[in-house]
Amino acid sequence: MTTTHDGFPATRRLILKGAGTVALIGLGNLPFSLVPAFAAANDKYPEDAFKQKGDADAIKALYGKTAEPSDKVKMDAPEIAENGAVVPISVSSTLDNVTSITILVAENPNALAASYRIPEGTLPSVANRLKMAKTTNVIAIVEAGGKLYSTTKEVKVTVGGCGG
Amino acid sequence: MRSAIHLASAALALAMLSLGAAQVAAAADTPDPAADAKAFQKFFTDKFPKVKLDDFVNGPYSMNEDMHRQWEEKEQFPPYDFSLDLGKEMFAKPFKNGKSYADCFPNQGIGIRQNYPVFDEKEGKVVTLELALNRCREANGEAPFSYVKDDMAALTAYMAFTSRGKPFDIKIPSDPRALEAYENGKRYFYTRRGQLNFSCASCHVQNPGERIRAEVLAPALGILNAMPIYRSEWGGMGTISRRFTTCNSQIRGVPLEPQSDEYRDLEYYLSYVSNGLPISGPGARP
Amino acid sequence: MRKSTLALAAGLLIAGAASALAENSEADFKAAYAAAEAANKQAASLHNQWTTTAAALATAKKAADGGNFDQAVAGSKEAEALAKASIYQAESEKDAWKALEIH
Amino acid sequence: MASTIRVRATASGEITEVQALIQHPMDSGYIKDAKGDLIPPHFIQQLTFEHDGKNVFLADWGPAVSKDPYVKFSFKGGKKGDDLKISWVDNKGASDTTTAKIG
Repeated sequence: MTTTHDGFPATRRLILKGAGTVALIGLGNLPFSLVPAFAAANDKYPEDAFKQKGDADAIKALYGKTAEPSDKVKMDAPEIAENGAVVPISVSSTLDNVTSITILVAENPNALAASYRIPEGTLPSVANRLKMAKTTNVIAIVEAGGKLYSTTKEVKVTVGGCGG
Repeated sequence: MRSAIHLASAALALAMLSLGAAQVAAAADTPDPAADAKAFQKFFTDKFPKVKLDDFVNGPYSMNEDMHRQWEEKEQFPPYDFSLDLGKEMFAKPFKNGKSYADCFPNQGIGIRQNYPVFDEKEGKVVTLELALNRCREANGEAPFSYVKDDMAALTAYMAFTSRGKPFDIKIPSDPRALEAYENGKRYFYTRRGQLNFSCASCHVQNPGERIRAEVLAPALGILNAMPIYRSEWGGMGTISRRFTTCNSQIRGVPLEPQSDEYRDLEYYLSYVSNGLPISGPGARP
Repeated sequence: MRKSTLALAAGLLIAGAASALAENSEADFKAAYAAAEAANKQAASLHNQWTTTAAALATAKKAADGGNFDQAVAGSKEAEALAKASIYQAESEKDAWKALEIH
Repeated sequence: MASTIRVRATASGEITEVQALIQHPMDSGYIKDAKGDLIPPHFIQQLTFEHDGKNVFLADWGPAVSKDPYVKFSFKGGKKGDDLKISWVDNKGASDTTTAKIG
């Protein structure tokens, strides 16, 4: 499941930053056929996973397996959240065949915050804003080729997002 | 901890009550707003040599890099967008009598926010934009809005938006009452109040860029240019009135009524000393 | 932390007043409460009330409603001390504010 | 009433970048109202983006997504002028749908 095109990761990252046409031509050469077809459109809401307390249980409920750390999962999150109610977090990956991206906040009342299905043709990159109850680890999971990869970053929270 | 220190000093001051009134030499200096504004702006540019004058309107975001990045991310699709759209809609919608907000303001109300507050020489008082909006409503048979809630924030958000980039241009006419209002506003700004014994200046002049408990304090210079604001802490929009009243209660003082003379004068002073800095509202704040 | 400093400040202010070890009656509470309210009213006329004064008054009232007049009197005295401190603050700031002004 | 959904979708070459902001309280169920009662959880559970009859993005959200939620992603195959259909449904069964043009 490793990258077969040397230029691929760099190229994709450039695109995400809104770079120019050179990069676009590069992407045009991608072998789309490698990406498995997107599952049914009527995906069920993973209620059970959102009810789990800790991050490990939530990952298990959602995927039924565990993740291994990978430097091919990139997460951008602030060092200190200006306010726990609105913490901007973005996740992207240089892995191929990404089918989902999930973000967990370890010590929130329920760790699972958001999970995104990435169909064929959608880039493995997402940005969102999450609530954090307190200083804790944020875990990003990328599902690629049926395996789970993760990265973790601690975000300091001085004003909790769960207060009044 | 900080509050404890201030409290102790308040108590100490009280203990000295019997020693007689404070003997601050009342220097009979004549008010000079233009010199005040110059000194005020110089104070901040000296204190933060890396921050450009116009950037002070971005409040705490101008002082801290990590926060600046979070702000940039938020500005991509700012949380005040809904309020701004609502304000635009409200502003365009005629009252029951067929008139509209545009009829109450110069230039139909577009691109004029930087001129408020104005000193009304007929009334002999300061008139803020929020006050003018409610007077407009009442003159046209509509009930006034709450000064601290969403409708007023939406309207002022839209009006600020039409003035973005225009420098504050507050005038003090040669009317002794105008000068008095300005001086009263200045006194309010520097007067310690509340159980914490803080003045507006304690936080926003002496400690901008510092964290108090968790928040990074905004500099007083340019603080009103960004109003109204979507505050993450509030989970919503707030007007200048909301900003003033919450500041007062945070220092454990009982807030005054929104648009009371003191607050109007305070807004007059604080806007005047930011003359020349661009309107950046509506803004987003932590 | 806050509570203890508040008590300290209040303690400083009440210093001198005889500490009431004896049991307080409803009449004692009413007198103490009225004194606190009067001081708070004066603070209001100076546009300088403290939120903590109102909170102390409310606590005192609640204690009195529950028949705990010792606590009610103590609460009223704390409220009065806070109100008096806010009055003092307003009066001393009439001139003291100038020290902070940027020139 | 205006839509609860704001969308900006911009095609640049093969890539369409989509940003959406939705007006929704996203109550977590852990916050108390002014009276001290817990506000029951109320949050968007699923958000979908459909282009050319296909889902291009599907979000499963819990109550830890911020109030007035925001999301950004990019997909391939969109062209200027194409429709992008956005829908959400929350835990109380409320929903909203809008269609935006890719710009």
